[in-house]
Amino acid sequence: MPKKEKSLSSVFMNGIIAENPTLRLVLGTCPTIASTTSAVNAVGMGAAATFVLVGSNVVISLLRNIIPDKVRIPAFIAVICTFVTIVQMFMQAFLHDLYESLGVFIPLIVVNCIILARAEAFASKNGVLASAVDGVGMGCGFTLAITCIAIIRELLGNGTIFGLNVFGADYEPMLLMILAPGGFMVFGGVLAISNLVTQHFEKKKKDEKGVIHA
Amino acid sequence: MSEIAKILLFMVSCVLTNNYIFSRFLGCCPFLGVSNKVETAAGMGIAVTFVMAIASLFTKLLYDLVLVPLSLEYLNTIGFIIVIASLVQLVEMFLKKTSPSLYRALGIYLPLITTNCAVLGVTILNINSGYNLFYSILNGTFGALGFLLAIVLMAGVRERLETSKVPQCLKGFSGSLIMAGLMAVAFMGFSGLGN
Amino acid sequence: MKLYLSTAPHIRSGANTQVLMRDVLIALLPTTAAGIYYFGLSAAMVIAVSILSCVLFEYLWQRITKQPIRIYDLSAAVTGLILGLNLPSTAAWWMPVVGALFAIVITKQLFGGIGDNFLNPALLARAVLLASWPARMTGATAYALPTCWSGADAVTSATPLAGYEANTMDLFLGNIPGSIGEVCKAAILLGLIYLLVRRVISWRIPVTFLAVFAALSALVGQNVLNELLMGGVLFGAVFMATDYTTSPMNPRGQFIYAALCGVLVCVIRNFGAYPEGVTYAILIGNIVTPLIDKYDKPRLYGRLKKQKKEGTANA
Amino acid sequence: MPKYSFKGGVHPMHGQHEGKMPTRNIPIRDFVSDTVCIPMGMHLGAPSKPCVNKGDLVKIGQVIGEPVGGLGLPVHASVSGEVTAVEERQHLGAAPVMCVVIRNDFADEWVESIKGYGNVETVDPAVVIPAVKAAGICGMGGASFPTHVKLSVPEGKTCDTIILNGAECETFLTADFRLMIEHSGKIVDGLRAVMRALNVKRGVIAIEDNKPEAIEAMRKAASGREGVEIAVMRTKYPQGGEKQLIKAVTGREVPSGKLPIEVHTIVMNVGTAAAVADAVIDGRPLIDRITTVTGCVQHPANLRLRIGTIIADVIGECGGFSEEPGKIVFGGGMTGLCVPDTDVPMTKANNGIVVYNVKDARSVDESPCIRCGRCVEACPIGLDPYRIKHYCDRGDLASAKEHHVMDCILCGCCSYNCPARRWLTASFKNTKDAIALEARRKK
Repeated sequence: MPKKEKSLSSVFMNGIIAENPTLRLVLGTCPTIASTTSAVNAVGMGAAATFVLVGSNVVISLLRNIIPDKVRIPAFIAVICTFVTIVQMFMQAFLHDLYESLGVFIPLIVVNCIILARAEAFASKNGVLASAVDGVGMGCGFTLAITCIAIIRELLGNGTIFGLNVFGADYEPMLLMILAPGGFMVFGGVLAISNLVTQHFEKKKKDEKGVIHA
Repeated sequence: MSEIAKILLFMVSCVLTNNYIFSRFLGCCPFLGVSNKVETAAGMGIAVTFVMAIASLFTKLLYDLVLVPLSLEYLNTIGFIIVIASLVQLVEMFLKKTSPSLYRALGIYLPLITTNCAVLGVTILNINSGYNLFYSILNGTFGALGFLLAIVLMAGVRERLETSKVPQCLKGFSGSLIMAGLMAVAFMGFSGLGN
Repeated sequence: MKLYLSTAPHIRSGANTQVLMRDVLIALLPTTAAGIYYFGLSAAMVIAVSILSCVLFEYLWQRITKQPIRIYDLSAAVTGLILGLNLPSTAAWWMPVVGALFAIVITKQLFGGIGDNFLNPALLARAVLLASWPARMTGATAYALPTCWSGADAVTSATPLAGYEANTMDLFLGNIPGSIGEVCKAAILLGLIYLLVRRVISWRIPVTFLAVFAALSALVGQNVLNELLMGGVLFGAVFMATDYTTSPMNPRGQFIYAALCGVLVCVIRNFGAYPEGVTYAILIGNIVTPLIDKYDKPRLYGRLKKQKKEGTANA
Repeated sequence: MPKYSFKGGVHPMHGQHEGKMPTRNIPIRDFVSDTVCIPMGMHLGAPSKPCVNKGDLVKIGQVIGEPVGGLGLPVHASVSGEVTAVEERQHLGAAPVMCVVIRNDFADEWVESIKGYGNVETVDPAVVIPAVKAAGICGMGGASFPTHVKLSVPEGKTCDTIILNGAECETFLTADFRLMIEHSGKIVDGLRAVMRALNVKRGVIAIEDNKPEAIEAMRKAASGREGVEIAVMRTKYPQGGEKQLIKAVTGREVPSGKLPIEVHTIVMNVGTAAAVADAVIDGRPLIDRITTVTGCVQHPANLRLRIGTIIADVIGECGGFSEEPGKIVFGGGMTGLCVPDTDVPMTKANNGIVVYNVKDARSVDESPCIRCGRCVEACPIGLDPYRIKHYCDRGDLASAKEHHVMDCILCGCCSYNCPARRWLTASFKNTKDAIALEARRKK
């Protein structure tokens, strides 16, 4: 399968740029807003989601020929649920602070549309290796995007990045940014900027080649 | 404080103060996705209210009567999602049989509700907050009404802005998110109500 | 001889956007003057920074996005002045700047500019500042006691709503700590009279707002007069709830909207976490406005339901 | 006495007495020019067919255009003399109109066939409508709907009230006002003729309260006439709008998309009534009408003009322009139609010629809607003009229709009031035309 070998890196990059789940597909908005109050939370949420994504992608890819088509969605959810429960118990045991601050959003990874969407759109149609890479790519894309949002929110709302003080003691943090409205607004703003950049490149591409690339 | 006043305040706080969208950011996907038109938004909101109220009841029963006695509390996520998925199916079938008109109005939204994180969120929060059965149902119902309120208001604003000269990069989700952010600022005024 | 061709009407009323906005600025003059009298130069600074940054942001945005420059319609200046009047005189210089950014860029221009903002820009900015720096906006030392140009150093205090004791006369004339624009009720009433006489606004929103608020305050056992004179309820009802863009179009809708605002102010003041609820009440009213406008249509001529009956009765 | 009114509306040029001062107290005088150019399409409906040729000699009142179709009307020569051309000429619309040009020989010779039917109170009611048709009368308030069609009550409908519109709510115009003062008797005669023809017991003459002299004159003329009453209306635009008038006088509302006869009412302009009186009593066809000439002219006046008089001649009669003209409008400030040049002739429906100077004529740029609600407040129909305008701008005909743009009467109140200077009425007119065109295409 030379063709598939070759595309593994593009599968990976696909999740980070072309089909970034947060910024391009706009899936999983709730965890994005909930977990971006600080960069640490975002990385934690990203890692948890990546783990579930990779795990479920691999298992679903393995089982893709066994699961009957009619019950595939419940089956996918059951697989995802298993991994979420594993993550949940792991974090409860070893990363208790993070588990507390992410709260209900850890079990809610189950209904994070990114994971179900990848299971449906990719893992159920592709091989194990490709599915694993897709999971890592998507997970990294998700993590990168929410970390980016989290850094902005943490910086403005608390004056720190990953807990390190950036602006000095005189900075009066803009509390709103780490509250719910700040989450919506920063996410919206980052999304708008990403749209702007995409539109810019698409226009450039169009101008250069006269064709639109998917 | 009398029990009735306590219940009333709890309801108010579920709808306004701890609004699922604006202060707990649960259920954002349908909130952003199905808020183009007021009518469809209301349909979605009503369907969610329906399912959330029933789901609160059944998951609480499942947890108290099955999972706790068997010490299987850690299976709550998987148990709840199965309950919700089957409930959505049941509600769909029930509506189809008993009220075709309501089914036609809500039908398209029902399958989407399984993956609405607000529904699963409510059931888990009911357990985490230690609500009893009655408060669980109240939380489910009025939390969902808060969702209904938010999505209908959002749809109203979006309908109005349909004709406005919004910059290209803010069309779609990005603009809606900023809109939601501004609305969340306004909803902060309700903080402290009912607590 | 070149003749213009156009469709009717060939005559237009004298009012245009700029004239209306100018009238609002004029109506705000007494309030501004009173604020500066009570709180001194620092108040003037806050107002000046606020107006300048609002107009500048509007200009820059329109420049960058290659739109026609519309700062001469004065709407940004009105937003700036109202924002400035909504801040304490003790506000740091950067607060009106951040406020102006939220008011002009995020609330107004991102959604299409004048006429397309769904929230009152100045109020949203105030709410953002309130949520971001609560200690500077609501705390026990957030507001300055009036110095009345005596040259004395400003002493900070809480507002009457947060515990400061004041007699009714002081509340009315504005000799109390508070936001620059909200303290002097006499000046606000002058502004209201001007706006009504010039027919810039109708009586419907301010009167309904205040009446519903007063009635509810009486119901929950508050001193109605003091409630009306404390905080920003009068300023809000006259200058902010009446903002054209964010209030309903039809008379009946305006009554509903104003009543809702009145109820919410009373509810937030008496039961909420904030001492003052005018800002949030009007913002919530703004959010509900599109729905009111959608369902509250003026009655269409010739669409009477009982028309048929009447018709047959006469026939 | 209670004053009648309606909801909505505006007070255009209220501080300047509605722009009526210059012509208000000037008596009507006759003006006959040496050439007339009579368009064949002056009424609503198919244009008439010319039945004279170049070189023919015609007398006043001679039929020069024959009616075509159900809404057709005959056209009469308004002067005696020689037909110098039968050709298409530029008129108000985009398409040229067939016109008959006659050089006046000033012999003032009437065609012999004209004969009257006698007193309106004793004449056979059955002759009235044919006489009206033969006289070529159409609504003289502006809409130019053929009057005999309006007076033919359809099967199954009844009429119990006839309203004569003397409100003259439009700005600048005083033609009806002067008519009511100087020819009040004729107006009442016309009303009685119509009332008898349709066996209607109630005739109401509606006049705005800023015309006390007209009210006085009409009261005097109406006293002792059976079933005729005067209704004093509050001065407000569009008080003279058909629907507003019916609502104000009878309290009834014309259902959307229907004619006034649906609520048992017929509305006619006072000028039309006077023409009806002429047609019945003397058999005189409609060959002239009273027109207000005002604005930037040296001597504003109310002129009795022959149909087909060229504007340039009218302006000359009024002493020429007083400033450089920027825009010339047939009709008042709120609903008038612009004319492309001064060679355009007068029509039966033209109640005014208003000349604007260059400064007033310049069109204003639209700025964004600020949602002040003044258009909603002003709309006498109860529309949401600001919302419909959004749909019109996007070309969304379906939504515009859904929000009742077809009910719009194009009174211009919303545009007048709009502080953002938006072209609301213009958009609605275009949209209404587009929707009507689409409907016709579908058929």
